[in-house]
Amino acid sequence: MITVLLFAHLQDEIGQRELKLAITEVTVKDLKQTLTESYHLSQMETTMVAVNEEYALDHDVIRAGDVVALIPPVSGG
Amino acid sequence: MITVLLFAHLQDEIGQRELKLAITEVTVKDLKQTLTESYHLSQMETTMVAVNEEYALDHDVIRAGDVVALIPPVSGG
Amino acid sequence: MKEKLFEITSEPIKVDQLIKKVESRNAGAMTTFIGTVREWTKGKRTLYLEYQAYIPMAEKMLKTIGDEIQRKWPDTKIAITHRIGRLDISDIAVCIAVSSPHRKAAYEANEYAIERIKQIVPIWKKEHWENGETWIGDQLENVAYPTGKPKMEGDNE
Amino acid sequence: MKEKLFEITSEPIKVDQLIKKVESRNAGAMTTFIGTVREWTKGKRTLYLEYQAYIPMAEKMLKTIGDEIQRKWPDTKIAITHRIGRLDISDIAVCIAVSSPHRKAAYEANEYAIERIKQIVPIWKKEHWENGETWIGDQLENVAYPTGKPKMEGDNE
Repeated sequence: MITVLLFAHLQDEIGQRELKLAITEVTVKDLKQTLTESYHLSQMETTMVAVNEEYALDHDVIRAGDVVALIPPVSGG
Repeated sequence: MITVLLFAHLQDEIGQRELKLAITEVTVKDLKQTLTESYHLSQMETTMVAVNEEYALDHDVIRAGDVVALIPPVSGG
Repeated sequence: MKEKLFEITSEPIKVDQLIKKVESRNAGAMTTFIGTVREWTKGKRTLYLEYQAYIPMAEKMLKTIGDEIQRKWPDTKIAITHRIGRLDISDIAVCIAVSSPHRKAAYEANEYAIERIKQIVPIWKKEHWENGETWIGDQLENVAYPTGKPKMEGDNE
Repeated sequence: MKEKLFEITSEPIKVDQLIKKVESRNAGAMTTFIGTVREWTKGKRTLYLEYQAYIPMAEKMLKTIGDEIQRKWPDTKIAITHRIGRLDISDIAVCIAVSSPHRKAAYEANEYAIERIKQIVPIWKKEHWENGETWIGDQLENVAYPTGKPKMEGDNE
């Protein structure tokens, strides 16, 4: 099981703050693509991914138990 | 009569906060020279003069009634 | 009482408390940056803002910024608090306090911190205008990150 | 109550009060600079400082700096207070608060203000060290002013 946290417009688009996905292992890139297609998420090309609170790269591998967050361009400050 | 205000080390050297001088008219340059010689003031070459709260130049003329201040290099902040 | 130098809060920010966190007998200079909610932006009127954060990661990234600053300006002390939730006009969204023996580093480190916050800290702002609302995207007008993540200090470029 | 934006005081400086003076619904950024009494300078220990000012002229020069800033960064608001008398370690000697719609101007105007204070405002500092005391002269390592006065904006060079 992988937990995916959603923020900002992505949270509004899905209507949920998190998803639980029955996945054992997936790359960051593949997860982004799957989510984009399944949920029709917008602006995913500028959205980053954090795994366990660290920014991750496309080829990084996500494993069961990891907490993933989709991070659209930030606008704090 | 001209009032001369003294600050910082100049005040300590003269032991007074101001002087009253019976002068009717004098240039900034001449006043500095007179004071330097009469009171053995130090560091007068880096000391500026303000007349009525405005910085003045060597050739500016001070007249009776004016308030003159000797301004050593400032060190506020 | 253990106080947090890097904090996300839903309470109003008190500038004096941040200044206290960085006070030092060796400080000759302290700077604060206070980001507030502005009413007008390019002719559009803001009614209020809503900030959302991925809180644990946001605090971790603020701490990362603090570490970067310690390396760049070794004698400084820094504290950052960012508020989330609904903020009205003039409310404080973020406060950065830096102390340093000398003033140059206090200004530079402070400005560095706000720039980095806008790059790497997972916080998002929703503008509520007179006629609508939007999540604000990248305010830095960056294009997509070429490496897939924002630049972290120590990255090879 | 009429509050002074440019003030010399012998009372402790309250940063919050300065921030209040520059608050504005059009401000998106506020910066403060807080100059404090540092204990150690190049291996020498300071016990306390004594500040003296030519008060009316000092307030006038602070106002002059404010006017210069208004011209250079038109949308900013600024307040400056400098304390005089005896100051102990960590006491606040000077506080500068600037508000602005955007952050760049808030940092720049603030730093400009402290630089100008050290050039043109008639305030002097006496250091009381462990073994002696001295009036501190020019901290900017300027040589004598070539024109006989510090550079004022608008001077022909």
